[in-house]
Amino acid sequence: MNTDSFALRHIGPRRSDLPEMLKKVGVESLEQLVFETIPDDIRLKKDLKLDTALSEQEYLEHINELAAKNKLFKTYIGLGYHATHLPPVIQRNILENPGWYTAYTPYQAEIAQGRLEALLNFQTMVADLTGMELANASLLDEATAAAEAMTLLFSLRDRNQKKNDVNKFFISEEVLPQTLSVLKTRAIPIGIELVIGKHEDFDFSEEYFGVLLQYPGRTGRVYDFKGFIENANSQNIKVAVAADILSLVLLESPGHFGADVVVGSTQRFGIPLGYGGPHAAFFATKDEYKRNIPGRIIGVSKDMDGNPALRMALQTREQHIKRDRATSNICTAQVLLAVMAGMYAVYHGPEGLKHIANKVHNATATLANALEEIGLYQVNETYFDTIAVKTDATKIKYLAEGKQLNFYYPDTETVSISLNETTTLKELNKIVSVFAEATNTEAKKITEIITGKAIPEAAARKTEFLTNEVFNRYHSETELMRYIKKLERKDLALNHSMISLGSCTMKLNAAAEMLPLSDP
Amino acid sequence: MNTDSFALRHIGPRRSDLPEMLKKVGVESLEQLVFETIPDDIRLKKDLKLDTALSEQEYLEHINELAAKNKLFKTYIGLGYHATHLPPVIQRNILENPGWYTAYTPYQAEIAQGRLEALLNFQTMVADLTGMELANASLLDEATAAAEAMTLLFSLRDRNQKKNDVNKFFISEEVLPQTLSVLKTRAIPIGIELVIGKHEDFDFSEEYFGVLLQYPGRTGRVYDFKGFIENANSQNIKVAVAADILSLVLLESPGHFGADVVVGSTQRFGIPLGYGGPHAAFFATKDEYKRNIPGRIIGVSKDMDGNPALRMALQTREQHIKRDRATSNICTAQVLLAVMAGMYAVYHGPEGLKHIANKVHNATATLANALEEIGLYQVNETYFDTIAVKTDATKIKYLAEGKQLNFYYPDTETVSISLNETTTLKELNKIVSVFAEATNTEAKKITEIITGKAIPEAAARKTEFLTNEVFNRYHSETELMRYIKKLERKDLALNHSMISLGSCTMKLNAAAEMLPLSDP
Amino acid sequence: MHPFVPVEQAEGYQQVLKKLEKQLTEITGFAATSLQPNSGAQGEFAGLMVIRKYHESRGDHHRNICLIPSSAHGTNPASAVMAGMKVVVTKANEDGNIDVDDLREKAEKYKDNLSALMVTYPSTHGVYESAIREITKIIHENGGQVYMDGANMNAQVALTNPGAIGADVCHLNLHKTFAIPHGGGGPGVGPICLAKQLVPFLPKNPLIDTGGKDGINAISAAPWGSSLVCLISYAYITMLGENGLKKSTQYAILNANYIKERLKGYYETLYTGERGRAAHEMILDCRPFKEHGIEVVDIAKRLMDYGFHAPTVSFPVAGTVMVEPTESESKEELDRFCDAMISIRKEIDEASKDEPDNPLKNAPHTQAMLTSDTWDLPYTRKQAAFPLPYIQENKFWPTVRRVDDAYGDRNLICTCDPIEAYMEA
Amino acid sequence: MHPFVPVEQAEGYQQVLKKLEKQLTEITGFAATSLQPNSGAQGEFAGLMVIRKYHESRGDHHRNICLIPSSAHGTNPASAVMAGMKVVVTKANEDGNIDVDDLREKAEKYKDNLSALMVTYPSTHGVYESAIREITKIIHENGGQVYMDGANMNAQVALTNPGAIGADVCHLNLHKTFAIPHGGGGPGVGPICLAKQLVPFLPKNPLIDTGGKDGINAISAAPWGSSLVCLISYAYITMLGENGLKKSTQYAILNANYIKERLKGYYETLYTGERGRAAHEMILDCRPFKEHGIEVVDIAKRLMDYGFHAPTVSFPVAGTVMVEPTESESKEELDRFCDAMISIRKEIDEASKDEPDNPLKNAPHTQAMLTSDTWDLPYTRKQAAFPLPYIQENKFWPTVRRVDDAYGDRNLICTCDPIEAYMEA
Ligand SMILES: Cc1ncc(COP(=O)(O)O)c(C=O)c1O
Ligand SMILES: Cc1ncc(COP(=O)(O)O)c(C=O)c1O
Repeated sequence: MNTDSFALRHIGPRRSDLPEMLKKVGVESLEQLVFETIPDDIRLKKDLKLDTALSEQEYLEHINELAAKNKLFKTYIGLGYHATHLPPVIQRNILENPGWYTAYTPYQAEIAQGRLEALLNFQTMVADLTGMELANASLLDEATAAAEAMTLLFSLRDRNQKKNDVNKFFISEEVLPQTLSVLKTRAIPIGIELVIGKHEDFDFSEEYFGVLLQYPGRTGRVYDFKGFIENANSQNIKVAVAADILSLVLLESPGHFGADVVVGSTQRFGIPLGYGGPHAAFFATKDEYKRNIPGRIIGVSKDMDGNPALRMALQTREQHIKRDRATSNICTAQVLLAVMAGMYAVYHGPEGLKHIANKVHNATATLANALEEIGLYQVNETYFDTIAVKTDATKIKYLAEGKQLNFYYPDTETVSISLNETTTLKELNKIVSVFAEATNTEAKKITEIITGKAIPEAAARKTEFLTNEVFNRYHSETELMRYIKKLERKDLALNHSMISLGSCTMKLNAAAEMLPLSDP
Repeated sequence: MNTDSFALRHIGPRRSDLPEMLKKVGVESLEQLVFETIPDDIRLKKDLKLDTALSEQEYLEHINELAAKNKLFKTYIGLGYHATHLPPVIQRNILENPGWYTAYTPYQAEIAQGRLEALLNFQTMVADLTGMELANASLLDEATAAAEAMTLLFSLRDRNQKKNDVNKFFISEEVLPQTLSVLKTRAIPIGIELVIGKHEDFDFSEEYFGVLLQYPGRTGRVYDFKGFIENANSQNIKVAVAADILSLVLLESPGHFGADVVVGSTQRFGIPLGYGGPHAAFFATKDEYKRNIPGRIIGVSKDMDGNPALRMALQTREQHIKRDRATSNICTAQVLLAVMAGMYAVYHGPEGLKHIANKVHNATATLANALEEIGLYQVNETYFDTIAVKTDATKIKYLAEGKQLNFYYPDTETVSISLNETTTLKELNKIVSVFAEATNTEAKKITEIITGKAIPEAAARKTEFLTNEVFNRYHSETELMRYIKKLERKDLALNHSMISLGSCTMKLNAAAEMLPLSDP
Repeated sequence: MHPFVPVEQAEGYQQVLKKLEKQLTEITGFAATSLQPNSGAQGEFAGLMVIRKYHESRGDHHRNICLIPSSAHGTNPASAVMAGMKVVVTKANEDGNIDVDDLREKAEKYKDNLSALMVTYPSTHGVYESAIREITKIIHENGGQVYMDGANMNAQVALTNPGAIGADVCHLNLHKTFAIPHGGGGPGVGPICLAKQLVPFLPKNPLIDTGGKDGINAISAAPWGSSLVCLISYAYITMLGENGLKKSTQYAILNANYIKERLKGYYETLYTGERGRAAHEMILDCRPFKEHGIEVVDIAKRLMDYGFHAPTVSFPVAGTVMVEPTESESKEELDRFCDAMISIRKEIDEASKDEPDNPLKNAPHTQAMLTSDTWDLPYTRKQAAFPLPYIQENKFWPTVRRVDDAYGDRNLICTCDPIEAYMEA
Repeated sequence: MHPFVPVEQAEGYQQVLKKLEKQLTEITGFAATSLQPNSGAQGEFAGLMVIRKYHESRGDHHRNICLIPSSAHGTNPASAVMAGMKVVVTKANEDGNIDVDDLREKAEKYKDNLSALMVTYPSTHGVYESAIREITKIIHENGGQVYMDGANMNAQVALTNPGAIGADVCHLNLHKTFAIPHGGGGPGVGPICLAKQLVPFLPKNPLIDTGGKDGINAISAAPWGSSLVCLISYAYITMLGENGLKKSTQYAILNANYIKERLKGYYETLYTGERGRAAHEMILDCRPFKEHGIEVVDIAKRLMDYGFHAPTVSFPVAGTVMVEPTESESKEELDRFCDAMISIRKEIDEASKDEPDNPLKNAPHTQAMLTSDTWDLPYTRKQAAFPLPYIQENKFWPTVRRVDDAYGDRNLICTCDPIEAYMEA
């Protein structure tokens, strides 16, 4: 028995089981079975050209060597991706736990109440923070969520709009570039015309069926959208808002202002950046649009005995029923990440999230202030976590990379810096030192965080959120660990028994494959 | 709520619970409670001088920085410690699983059948490989296990020996240096006289009550102890053997030759070296000495319904009953490590272990051969995994460290090299290159592993081992993962509920504290 | 690591992603791969958009007909519509295979506007259709491109591939065939692999240089989609190698056929290949049990009492289950599952339309029921929860009884309000 | 990393170990620490060997009397004997505290041969004895050294310390106070911390330079014992800091006293400090329940039905349980535990000697019993397994009924032979 062979571990039947199995099937050998199964004219006659297999240990060494080649600069690029702290209790008990990660989509609700509850928490968190009536259990990323918002609004056009082929969709120039790109991909084939511009200049013409705003904007600015949304509503133009989930802790919710859809990413709720993903996007909307929501929604129902029980709601909307009448094709979503982001909110609760959001905002204000002190001005009068400094961006880029810092450079004279919950005083000083060096000034060492005041009063959050008990109970690690365990125990996953789902290939997810994910 | 504070997570009650709790206790404040509890004359009046607390994230960064300071040379020192592959499935599902690591000693058997079964596997594995009738559920390390063997044999002296104060214990000079040191510590206070020498020269005089042999020896040599043990037995001198667990796969078991006690370490069954520990040592002996075994033994019994049930056997022997009549003080042992080592045997089974042991032995033979080809001779005529090369050790040490290799240098002209299951062809070539450089010769690249023949026929294993079903079923990862899960589900640990054991302080074992253990 | 850092900083990731693309390209027998799509469905959309762009690049702006066999997964037509195509459904013959004559007729009928065929291989019926090369040839002859849905790729790896069957582009579900755990419903990765003529159209990213020289706009936000979990598939392929991958596919087929044979006489396999073999999965017909009043959902729920998650229910054929054991399951586990299915079959035989108070209709049985002081069902507690001996060893309890879907849909509550609030609704 | 590599190669480990030694030295109020012992008991032996060597270094080879209070843990006398000492037990007074007069008398009696006192603080009775400084003074005046057993250190950290009480050496159980998980019975780490005069005698290692200049031989094989898990304690101290450690100790005391108050009237706390407070744990007297035929083991087993692991049973006082909640438990969890204990107390009141067929005597109740078709106990299934509402939410099942210890000891089987083999025995 060659213990170095991963195939030995991955494949279930032992060699000694083979004779009996072949006999039952009625063949002499595996080769005969393949011969009888796969048509001759498509059977490969040559071996694939792949490297010799590595053992598990060789692979782990190899991947560690590769990991060492990544240069882990501190990165303040923002644009929807922010460094975050994954709470170790969530890492250990969810991300590193096959009881959570090997489970299937909770179609069989009776053996999935644990993750259904975790997803309900996620939906509640999103609904609370966005101020909407309901949210789904995740979409693939913010950009596709925005595209889904666009197509939802398109399909919600009223009879008149449809008759008049109202097909223009306005996109604020504050929308993130990658979102814009995906919107283009998605708009063209179904005949939506995109118009991009400043939302302040938007004319609310009846050629438009919808609008997408970004909150805060790509530049970092925080707008008061109240008036805009009211105007749009009165013109029968529906409004989608792409929002930063953490900023919503301090900003009034788009729902409060009347938005029709709010989308965004929950990455910065504890999910590793992972060089792009996976992260769970959210999609929240009004109750009246519930039958049009893309993706899966968890809902409360009751069981045969009348006890409350969770399950995926409105399954009749799924594509395998609707097929070419479906408005969205989303099937597999980002459940594991949604579970984790939801737990992040459970662990921190409203008070913890306020602490974090304020920390980010205050650090940003402190940075703006320090730059001002060395004579540099940033142009965002309002902001949550992002400032934009007008200066020689090429020079800054050169110096910043020398100090292992990444900023975002939208053009040659702008440096955009987005801070996050991991930013420390030490880092702030390092950032300032880059600018000081570039401008040949002497920077005073920052020793204290000041209180930020860059959120316009009209946009400051006044509504409560996360008032449900689940967000106010599990703030100690022991409590959260047991809560996670309690949910896990309700769910059947691959670490209990076979899940023989046709067309789903629920095979072994080997530990050696998973271990490197703990060090992203 | 300061989410950066680890104390917030570690401590259970929320701040908001405090008033009610204080009221129930009848004090105004925590300070008052402390004041009423701790005598004034011993209450500290000053704060401890400790560094400011780090947050979980700061700590993880800090410990990663420290880890980077360790220089991870390939190490062939041996002496009872060998690099090994921890199977990822065991790492993920046991070492990284609070369901296993937060459990208590299985005193409450009815909610501990999972780890009791895992420990029974460990005992069975040890008994099988050592050829003894029974084994305990681990001791602290090989050196203390050897000391326990010595004191057991001391207390087993017959009436005559006791009367004549027979107090000499013979220790083969092949015994590991650290074992010898611990034996000295333990022998002196209880009046045992140690005599060290070659076992070939031992005179079997009646002044001795016992002997300790090492198998294979410190130098790497494999002796045929059959005659020695028979002689000793006939002189009423009892024999303990410290044995390498992996070598026993290829070597006939000491039990087969009549040894009274066999001890050793199970570290090389998948346990990280960890700069010294923790690792589980084993202690195996004859049925007739069962009431004198140090430490805990798991035994099979039955429950109220007559169904088989496991529990710790012979608990009446424990120190809190025997107190100053106890022969050993061992209490906490190495259960988690014993569970892991036992699972290593379950996963690999007898065939897998043979593969591994042969791999190690063959690599050693290949190395010996390659060194011979460049004109260097090693002096061990027999060996399992260790060869001893006579050459300028100082020079080799210098060159080897330059290539990030550690050997063992017992004296200035001997280089001792112990190979292990992680040794690859590439490594063998690197080792040879050091010697080639030192001796100014050109080494031919080793491209093939030869079959080792350095185990004397008389000592070659003929007896079977690990024939029980449990060692022949769980060789695929899916099966082992589910078996581990099945056992885990039987056990109550801290991730389910409070374990309020007085004098045991079962507090939170925080994930941030545990995460760095995955990268030893 | 942030997705928009300069690529030089991400050398480790870049090496993994490039290598994984190469591996997948080799496995599919194609020319290139894009890892951007974050799910199988997104891969479908991406693939179709690439086909669309390909036609446009040749001036064929009008090609917008997408043929889709009736047995296709619902995401296929949905994706086609999203890509601006018109779906034309082709028929299945009585063996469940694509009706080649019907397909040819439609391909020829829409010849001028034919954009693509979407085909799953082996079919969603669990069969390696032997006409597949003929089918792809027909499409090509009529100016179309062939999109292969890779959900069943676990039946192909190292034994055949999309290139060999004559496809032009396919997606892979790395979260199925290539060992990314399902995560309770994601993450997924749905890369598209494609033939030479389509390479120029691979999706781009507005901030990072990637994709074809004439690439379509972004499919998802990040240049390489969900890079982190791509490590898993990379590990899978790297540790198995050609030999291990081939063996895995062989065992996947063996395990499926073993189940099929063990269940023979209890459950009929609806469709098989020409020589009577299943592919890596099989559809078991449960429709005959209606005469006992038993629906497929009853079997699915009853399996929970036996400690098993149900196979796929009513897809692609209503009233059936589709079983795919994969290569990772041991003979013991397959046997336990078969024992459960056979035991259920006996329960079905004992059930009757007139007496719905049977273990199937009442399934699943919860701990609360089983430990209750009252028991007034017409069968024993043992029959309810421990019908086979192995269950006792490691019982898994459903935590609620059968859930009422319709009730929840009528009274939609999607946030965690206090329990009382639910109950008033 | 191998324990015998040149120390320069292990700089990361060395920094952690050195720093941890410093932290523990500061916390204990001593002068130095050795991490070599791998468990508390090994720490005891190490500490006593150091004391022995200290006496020898002063020519006091004859000092071999070790005073040990009657309430001491069994490892204390066992370790003393291993260290070649003679154990003299000192009495407790009626409050459970060390009888100072008896102690003084014995210390003076053995004045010339007195080696050490082993004392646990707070005592194993869960009390901060107020005479502790007087006690340590008596020992010193009679030429002895004071060994403090650190098992209860969780009641001291940052509020008092072994130095302050006048001890000379102590062990710590890092697997108790300093967050190393218990691992089901290990690993442990039992460092010894000691005062200036004992520093020269710290244990050495034959291969690596460590320990005191006049150090005793090795206590365990590796120079720094179980270095890997020392990381855990290092993390614990480093992340809590002075403030967090102090708060932890305060909450440990609060949690214990909260339980004590909640259980008042149901279970009497056997011993308390002068002002009626428990330390971080308390002993609850269960002996009065004998009159209902209930032994402490029945309570322990019954707690399993409530989802709890029993507290320490019959140590240090037979017929009692010793409860230590620690600071990590939330008020909710303490309340659940107290509710369980109170509910059990009511069950005890209903039990009688003449009717052993009660929920306590039959505890724990298994799933097999509860789901069986027959139930012939004189109480309901609900009373058996779900006596309080919270249990239903997250039931934990003991997998076997009460185990027969005596039977197994008479028929000792310690390897996994086939089940049938067991049953014949
Ligand atoms: C045949 C088939 N095609 C496509 C898909 C969609 O893949 P995904 O769920 O990754 O979007 C599935 C998923 O179940 C499938 O079975
Ligand atoms: C008071 C006391 N002393 C000593 C010990 C022994 O410690 P260890 O189990 O680590 O050897 C214990 C352990 O329970 C204890 O409670």
